[in-house]
Amino acid sequence: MLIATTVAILVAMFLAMIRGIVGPTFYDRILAVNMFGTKTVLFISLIGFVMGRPEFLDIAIVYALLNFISVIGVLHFSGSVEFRHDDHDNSTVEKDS
Amino acid sequence: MKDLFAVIMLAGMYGLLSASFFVTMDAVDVAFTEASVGAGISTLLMLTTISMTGRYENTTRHRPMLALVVVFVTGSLLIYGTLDMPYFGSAQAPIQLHVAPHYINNSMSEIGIPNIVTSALASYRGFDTFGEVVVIFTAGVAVWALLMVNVQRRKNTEIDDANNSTHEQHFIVRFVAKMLIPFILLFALYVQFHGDYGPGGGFQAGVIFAAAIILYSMVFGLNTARRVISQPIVQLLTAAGVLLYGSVGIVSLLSGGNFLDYNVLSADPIAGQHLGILLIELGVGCTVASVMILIYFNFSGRKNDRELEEHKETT
Amino acid sequence: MDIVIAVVSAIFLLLGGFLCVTGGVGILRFPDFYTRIHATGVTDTLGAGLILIGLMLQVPDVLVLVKLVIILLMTLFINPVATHALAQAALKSGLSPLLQSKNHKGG
Amino acid sequence: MDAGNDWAAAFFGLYNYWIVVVLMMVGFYIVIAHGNLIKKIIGLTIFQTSVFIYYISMGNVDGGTAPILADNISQYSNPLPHVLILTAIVVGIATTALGLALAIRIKESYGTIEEEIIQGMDNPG
Repeated sequence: MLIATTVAILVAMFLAMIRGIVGPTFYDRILAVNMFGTKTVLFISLIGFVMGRPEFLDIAIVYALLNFISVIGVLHFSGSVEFRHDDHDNSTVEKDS
Repeated sequence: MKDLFAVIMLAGMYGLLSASFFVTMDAVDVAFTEASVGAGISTLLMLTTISMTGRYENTTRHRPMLALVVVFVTGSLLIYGTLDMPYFGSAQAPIQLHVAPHYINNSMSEIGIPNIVTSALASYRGFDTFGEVVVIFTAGVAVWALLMVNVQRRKNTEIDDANNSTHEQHFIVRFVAKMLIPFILLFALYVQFHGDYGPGGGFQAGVIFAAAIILYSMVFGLNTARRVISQPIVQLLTAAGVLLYGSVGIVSLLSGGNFLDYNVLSADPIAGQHLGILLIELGVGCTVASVMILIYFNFSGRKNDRELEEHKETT
Repeated sequence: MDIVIAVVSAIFLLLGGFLCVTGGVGILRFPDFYTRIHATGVTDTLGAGLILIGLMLQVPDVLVLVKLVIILLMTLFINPVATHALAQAALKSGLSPLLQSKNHKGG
Repeated sequence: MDAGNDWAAAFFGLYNYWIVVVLMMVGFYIVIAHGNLIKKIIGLTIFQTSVFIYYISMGNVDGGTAPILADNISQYSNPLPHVLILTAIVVGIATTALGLALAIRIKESYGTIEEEIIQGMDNPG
């Protein structure tokens, strides 16, 4: 069961990664990274159980915390001036390509 | 991809992925460090940089064919070189036969802590770690020297908090951040002092501690964070960590042992080792945390300054 | 009793894994940012919660249980907040939701 | 033992190194082919990570677990690469920060971070 769930998580990670690569807008990519981070937390917890050393959940805790920090950080910097100017051009550029 | 923002997001994902890889390779301590560094701090620093240097790459790549040829030749040479390497996971590989068994078998009796990585880091290879800490210290000082914010100008500009803290009106984020920050700090201390028994230690704890401060300064504004933790104190702590590390070495030298030989720190060698490792990890954590905070403060302060200048020019 | 716990744990784990994959498909196939954030925000939190509860049923000692509870609490705290902040930032920056499906082009 | 088996053994024994080589070359290509300084720094971090992966995968032992002593476990992975890489990661972020700081200063004094334009400014004509 643990292995099946781990595989499911890996599939979800892969799908999120595709969205991160394709992601037409800026926010899609942030969403993909956030989801990827959540999946990593789950993956690490599961791997701990699969390998029989579940003491190492500390790493998963760090991930859960830092995931939040990075999303907030990205949003913080996305609010800065240079990004806002660019964002509209970006959406049109991406549609053309 | 011309959009550097997307590149950085993908680099962040790459960091997450490589940390999961480290976990599956049993390198829990490394995964811990990569988790705190790759996923958090490096993404933030790169984002700060591109928010100053512009988001798009302008020129086309020059001479990709030449680069491709060079890369292919080097790559095939390297692959040819790997054919003689010991097979993956083999317990008979040369690397597994020399120093490592000594660490694994004697760590418990000589050092007395279960985490072999910590005992090797702080005790067996204390010299190396000292060198690394000095490198980090130097890098921190260099970044500070490069990006030093003009203090004179900073003093008469108190307005930048308003446009700096974009989450001024963001009540939920502020609330949750306020609840999380003490928890993160507590967790950093746990990682710092539990490093002897589980994954963790000074490097990881330092980065996590710095991440908490960075979160604070992002949510509540840089100047608020500077009021809480003033930059001179951070600068002082940067040096204090290195000095603590070095002075442990000097003390053990003066008490008749070798440099960084903790057996002489206490009557009982094991207790001496415990004390030595605790102090060393404290020094490492101190330096790493304050260097990271210093780097972030300088990057972010530089950005604020530039925005202020642009603001002045437009008005 | 052990078998019951194992079965319940397996059900939780599989359900969580299924939800995660669903979220993954959602983030890939849905037409615009707001539907995608809806797909992932909901399934991420629920799926993570289910998987963590499934793991909690298998823990060997109390410390691991405590750590799992901490992770669960933090997921429940952080995930909705991050999603909320993201959606709000997107709306403020002028990314408008796809209201009428004029251009049916999918993911 | 015929040649096919040898090749299969070599593939399953060495694929970790080949992945490392591929990653390393991707990083290398980014460093030499792109003119944007930020991209160069990202290429360097990819290169760096490939070296980390190389070390860690060398330290892995079949059937071993994480090198933290516990009862009823006898086989551990090699702790030495972990120590080296652990410190290298933190040093890596410090040096990356230094590189980014330099990029910011270059942007301030030249107004661009594209290598070609900077070279054009330095050697006009």
